[in-house]
Amino acid sequence: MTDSLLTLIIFFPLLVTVVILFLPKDKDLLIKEIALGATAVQLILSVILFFSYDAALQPESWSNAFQFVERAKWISLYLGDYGWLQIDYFVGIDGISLLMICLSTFLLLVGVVASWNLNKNVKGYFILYLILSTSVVGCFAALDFFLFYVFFEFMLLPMFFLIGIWGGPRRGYASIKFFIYTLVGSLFILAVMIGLYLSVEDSSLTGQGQEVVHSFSLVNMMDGGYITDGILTPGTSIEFWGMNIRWVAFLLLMVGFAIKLPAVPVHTWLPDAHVEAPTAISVLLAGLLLKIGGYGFFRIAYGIFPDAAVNLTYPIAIFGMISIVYGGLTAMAQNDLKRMIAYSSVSHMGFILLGLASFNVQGAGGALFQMVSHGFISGALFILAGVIYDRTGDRGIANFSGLAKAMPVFTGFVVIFFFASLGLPGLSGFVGEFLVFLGALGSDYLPKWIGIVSISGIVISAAYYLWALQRMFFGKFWTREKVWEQTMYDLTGRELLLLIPLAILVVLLGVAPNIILGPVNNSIEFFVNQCFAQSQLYIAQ
Amino acid sequence: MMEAISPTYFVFLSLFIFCAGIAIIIIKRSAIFVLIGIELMLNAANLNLVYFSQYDPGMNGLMTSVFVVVLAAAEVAIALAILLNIFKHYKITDPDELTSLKN
Amino acid sequence: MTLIKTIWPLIFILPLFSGIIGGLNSKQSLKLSNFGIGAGLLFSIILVWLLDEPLILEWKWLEGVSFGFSIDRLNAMLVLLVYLITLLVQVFSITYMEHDPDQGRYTAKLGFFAFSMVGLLMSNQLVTLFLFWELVGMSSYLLIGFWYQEAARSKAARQAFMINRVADAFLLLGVIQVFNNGYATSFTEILSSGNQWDGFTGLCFIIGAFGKSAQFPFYGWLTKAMAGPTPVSALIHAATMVTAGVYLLVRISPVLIEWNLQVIAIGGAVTAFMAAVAALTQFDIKKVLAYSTISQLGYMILGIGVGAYQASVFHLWTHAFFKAGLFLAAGSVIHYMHELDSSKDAQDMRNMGGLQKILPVTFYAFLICGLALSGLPFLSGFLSKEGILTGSWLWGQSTGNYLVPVLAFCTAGLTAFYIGRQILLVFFGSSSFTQKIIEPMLTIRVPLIFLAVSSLWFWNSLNPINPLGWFWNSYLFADLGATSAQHSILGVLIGSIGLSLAGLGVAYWLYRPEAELTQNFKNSKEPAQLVGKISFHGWYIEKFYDQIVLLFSKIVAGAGWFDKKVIDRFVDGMGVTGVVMAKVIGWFDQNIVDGLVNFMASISQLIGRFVTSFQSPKIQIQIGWLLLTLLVLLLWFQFLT
Amino acid sequence: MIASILTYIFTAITIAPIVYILITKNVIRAVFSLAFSFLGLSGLYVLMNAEFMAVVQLLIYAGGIIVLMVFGLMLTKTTLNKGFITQHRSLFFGSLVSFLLFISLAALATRSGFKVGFTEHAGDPVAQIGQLFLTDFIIAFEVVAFLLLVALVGASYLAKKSGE
Repeated sequence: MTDSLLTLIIFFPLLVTVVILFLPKDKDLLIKEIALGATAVQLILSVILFFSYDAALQPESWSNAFQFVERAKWISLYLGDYGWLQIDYFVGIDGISLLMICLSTFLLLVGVVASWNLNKNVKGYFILYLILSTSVVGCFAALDFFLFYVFFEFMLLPMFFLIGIWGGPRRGYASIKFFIYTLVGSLFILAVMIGLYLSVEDSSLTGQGQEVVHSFSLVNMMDGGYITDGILTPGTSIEFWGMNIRWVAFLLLMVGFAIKLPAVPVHTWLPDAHVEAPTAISVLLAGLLLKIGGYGFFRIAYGIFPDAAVNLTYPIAIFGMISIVYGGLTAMAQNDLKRMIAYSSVSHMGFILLGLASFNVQGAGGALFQMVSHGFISGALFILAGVIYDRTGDRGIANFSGLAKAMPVFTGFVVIFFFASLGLPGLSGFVGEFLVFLGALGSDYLPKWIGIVSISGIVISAAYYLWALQRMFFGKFWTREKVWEQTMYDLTGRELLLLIPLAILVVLLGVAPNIILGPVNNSIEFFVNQCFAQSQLYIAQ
Repeated sequence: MMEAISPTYFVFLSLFIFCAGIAIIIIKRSAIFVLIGIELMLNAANLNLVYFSQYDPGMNGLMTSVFVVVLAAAEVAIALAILLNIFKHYKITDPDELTSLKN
Repeated sequence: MTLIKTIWPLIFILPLFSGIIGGLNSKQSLKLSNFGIGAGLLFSIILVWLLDEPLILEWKWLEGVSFGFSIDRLNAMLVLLVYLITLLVQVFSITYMEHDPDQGRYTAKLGFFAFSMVGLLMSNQLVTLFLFWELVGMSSYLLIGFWYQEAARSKAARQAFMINRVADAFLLLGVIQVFNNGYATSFTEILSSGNQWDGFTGLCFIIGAFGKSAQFPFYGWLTKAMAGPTPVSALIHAATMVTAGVYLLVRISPVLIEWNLQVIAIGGAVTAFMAAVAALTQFDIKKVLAYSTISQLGYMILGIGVGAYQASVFHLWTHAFFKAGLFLAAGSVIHYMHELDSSKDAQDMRNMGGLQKILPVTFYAFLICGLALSGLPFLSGFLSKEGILTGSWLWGQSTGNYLVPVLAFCTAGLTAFYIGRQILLVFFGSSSFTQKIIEPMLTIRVPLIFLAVSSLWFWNSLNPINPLGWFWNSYLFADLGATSAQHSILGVLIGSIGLSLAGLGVAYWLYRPEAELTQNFKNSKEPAQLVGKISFHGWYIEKFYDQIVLLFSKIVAGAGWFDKKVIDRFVDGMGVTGVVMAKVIGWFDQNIVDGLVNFMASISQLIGRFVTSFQSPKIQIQIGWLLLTLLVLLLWFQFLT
Repeated sequence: MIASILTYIFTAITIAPIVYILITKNVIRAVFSLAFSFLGLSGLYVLMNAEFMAVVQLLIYAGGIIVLMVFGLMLTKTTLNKGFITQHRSLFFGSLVSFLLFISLAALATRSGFKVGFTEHAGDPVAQIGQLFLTDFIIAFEVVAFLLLVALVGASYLAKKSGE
């Protein structure tokens, strides 16, 4: 059963989309139930995956670091003197992608429940939704660069339509901006992909003819299956604007994934996309799509170019720090609740950059944990923002005050998730940040002051969260429009059904983070040590 | 007797006529001027042909220029007929306004 | 005994249950949760009595980071103290909060506070300590902002949390330094291994402790915390939460290096003196007590600094009792004034006076606890303060730095003065009130009586004069061995008694009922001259915070000279930095970074428009371009190839 | 010697009216000056011993085409005299293009280096032309004939259609 589990998880939603296609358009409830069923099955499968994942595996090289590996020949063309072009459906997971898959299947289920009272052409919505879920999970499991890129691009399409059609007033501008911004990012990745393809050969298949068989498989790229004189072969002397070509490739990847992450200079698409996206979609956008950027750093940028990564830790850490501080400050200036949460996500994503740049086990573990915990917390925060938006159609922080009087249970959840997000210990936000600080201050690549300045980040995040909390929830009950006062009823059953599991998860991960970090620890340690060993090897060449 | 005037003289002359024809086509506003311009360009070509056919025993240049003249005549006839039609329909002869190809 | 050994971690979960039970049915919530806290108290008494060697419970929280609790004598005793005071405060608040609509939420929050406080006291690993440290901060935020309807109270709560948050950031930095430098990460190891920490880590911990115990730079938040209900102030801001800083310093004092201890000593002394001066001219009954708490905390920190940490623990113990007594007595006064007519500010001493006959029990409790605070012999305050004064005197002699003992002695005098002033103003003088209400027997009187009696001397040591006679001394510090063979120096003894008597005398002379000062005290305004102003505004510490925020925002914003009006409109504590600077960055982010993206879009539009102009409908233009391209082709092939 | 003087005279006769056409805004005058320039041209043809061509030029161009144009002009003008005045447009662009073309083609011409071998013609050129028409150029001759037929029928049909 477990040999084709991964493919099942990836393509099950696609099967369900085919089923939905044949349903008549007006059977809204039936479509919703089917979608709910599909994502539920996907979650169960990923839970099975989680428990049958063998945590004790001590891999020596990338080729046997992955489990549940499935490989099938997909495209192989003979390109004359360029040798064979070999692209295969190569899928497998290690600790990092395991956590990402479980997070994404859980949030997809939350997304379906969150979009329950949707009434505008439901069929189209859920078809795009399930395509999105396939591509997201596929992206996390892909081990072939080409396959990863296909899923990476495939994710943009449904997202574009989901924001573009079901979004808020300025959805056109936001969705186009989101689409083109990420597309430009993926161009950089495409460039590096082709460079790598030309300089990597799959030794196992060369036997056919005497020509070289080029391949896209990430494992080869990571394990150093380079041909002697390839462009990106380690130890190349090719210079590009005075920098070693491998460093340039690494920087291109950084920019590509930094747009997705988003890191500060290239983050302006996130607030627009979030403000305009419907609640369920912004939960997915914050929960999953930002993690693809982070995952890209882990798997591709740091996996294939560790030598460049080691030398560039300082600038990356600086960018991470700027994201944390700058994101926090801009969040303080927002007067739309959802925009504030979007900017706080930018600030939290800065931790991932910082964690990775510290290049040690705590830092990488912290970055990974931060990705998972941010997925849950920001998902819940967007649901909460959605609650207010559904009731009044407005999210301005200045337009409400004293909501605690009218909606006490809602305020309870807001307090929990606000404090989780600002990093109160005992909730999951703190663990990620604590490990990243541990890594940043303890790493011998980074100077101390970077860690100290980013610690000020937790003070800034406390400032804007509490300020919003006080302006919106405490004080006398008042809303800008008189009519809203009647519509401010407390949380409905459906919303509670969403928020309670998230709250439990956030507290559980805060108190006992080892539940998810334990099994994944070997792969993180292997990831860091392998990167380090590889980088020394490449630098020596 | 022709040596007194070198061939480049005639080439320059026909070139001048040719470029004048082009200038007229582009500058003038009336369709008739365009026709005039075309005539000039054709004549410039003929001038060259005729001048060089002197040195050609087979007189090909001359023959082609005759054909050119004939064709020019036919062409002007057709052009004017079309022009009349356009004028009938639009009441204008300014090539600028003739922008739509409908009906 | 073995049963205790197995289920002792239960002790800190109990209040959480009682809080949750209380929270559910809000009507009798307070009565219900008393059982939970009472059970906790009983449990801790048994624990203190039976405990012989420290019990440790640890499990792996993260890779290389473990999560652990431990009970040894010191924190067992403190846990007992916390439970005792919480029980008394809850009993008191049954009447105090009886007409408050959401008592359920009040009990839940109190339960949550007790849970996190006891958790803090019992945590052994530094990470666990930090976790509960922040939870205590959060629960104090929730409790201060209990009456959230009034914007001022919730704002005070936010400012209190923010200032705590700044200090906690340093504490977090210290904890991470400990991990990275490989020092011992749990108190038990610190006690045993004792390898000295480097100065910077020590300093981070000190700043963290100063933040929580409201020492010099950070004590602004404690006066703001008075916005919470009075029982809360009694519990949190007198007896338990603020002593967390002292507890932490006592725990890590073995590993701190020399200059760190000096920083503690001087910091404590300076705070004690400043707070005592500030308490002289206050009008609000709770503000006086708040400043006196800060100054007593200064004493405890000073004690640790000079090495007499036994005396400071003893002072912590006694201070908890008489300060809680003072707060609860003030609470019953406020309750009475509130009942009388809720229009006037119930906490303003100017419209109080002559309550002696009206609230007899409150008066006697206030009197005894007040005298204990001022350090008169035959009362608990005297014993512990004596220990600290002798410690500071000896320390002064050995290190030659006499600033600390001098400040300590001045504060002793000032304390006596301001508590005397308060007693005279509130209870003596002409009583304009007639209607005599009898405080409900059980809920108000019993806790007051208990606290007043407990601040007498015989609870603590047989001989009323000798500070070392503390019963618990042998229990607590037997294994550590008394560090310096302390003996009470006659000179210090006479000095401290003299000073407190002098303080009381001056207070009586100035504020005796018929003195003209008391006469026009009713309508006295803010003191005019400089010294009075400094004291009234608490050394302008809150103004000082706003100035830092101002300065910081100016430097960071760097946008020219902000005119005063703009800044004043934004001045609301922490928000100022963010708002002014964030607006600039927000605008910047919107226009520049975002603008860049839109600019790219408009360029492509521009090019598009330019290119289309070539395909203009005019025929002649097209002919022209045709020929031009012909020309270009011609030139290309002719000249360039 | 006379020939060169005659050549200069005839080139002057062709160039002057062309320049006038360039300048004038009046269509009628332009058409008539075109006729003059054709006269000049036929003169040049005579000097190039292509008498047949000169006659043909005079006959067809000066006679036929100019007359046709005048007819066209007269028919398409609504009001007397006003309709003939036109404006110049994108003067700069047109002159730029033609001038550039002139420059480059002239440069081209000078670099190409004509080799002129002077051969005297034997016999009567017109007869030779007639012979050539029916020998080497027979196909072209027939095609042109057919084309002329089609053109004229088409033109008359178009004109007729506009006639009703």
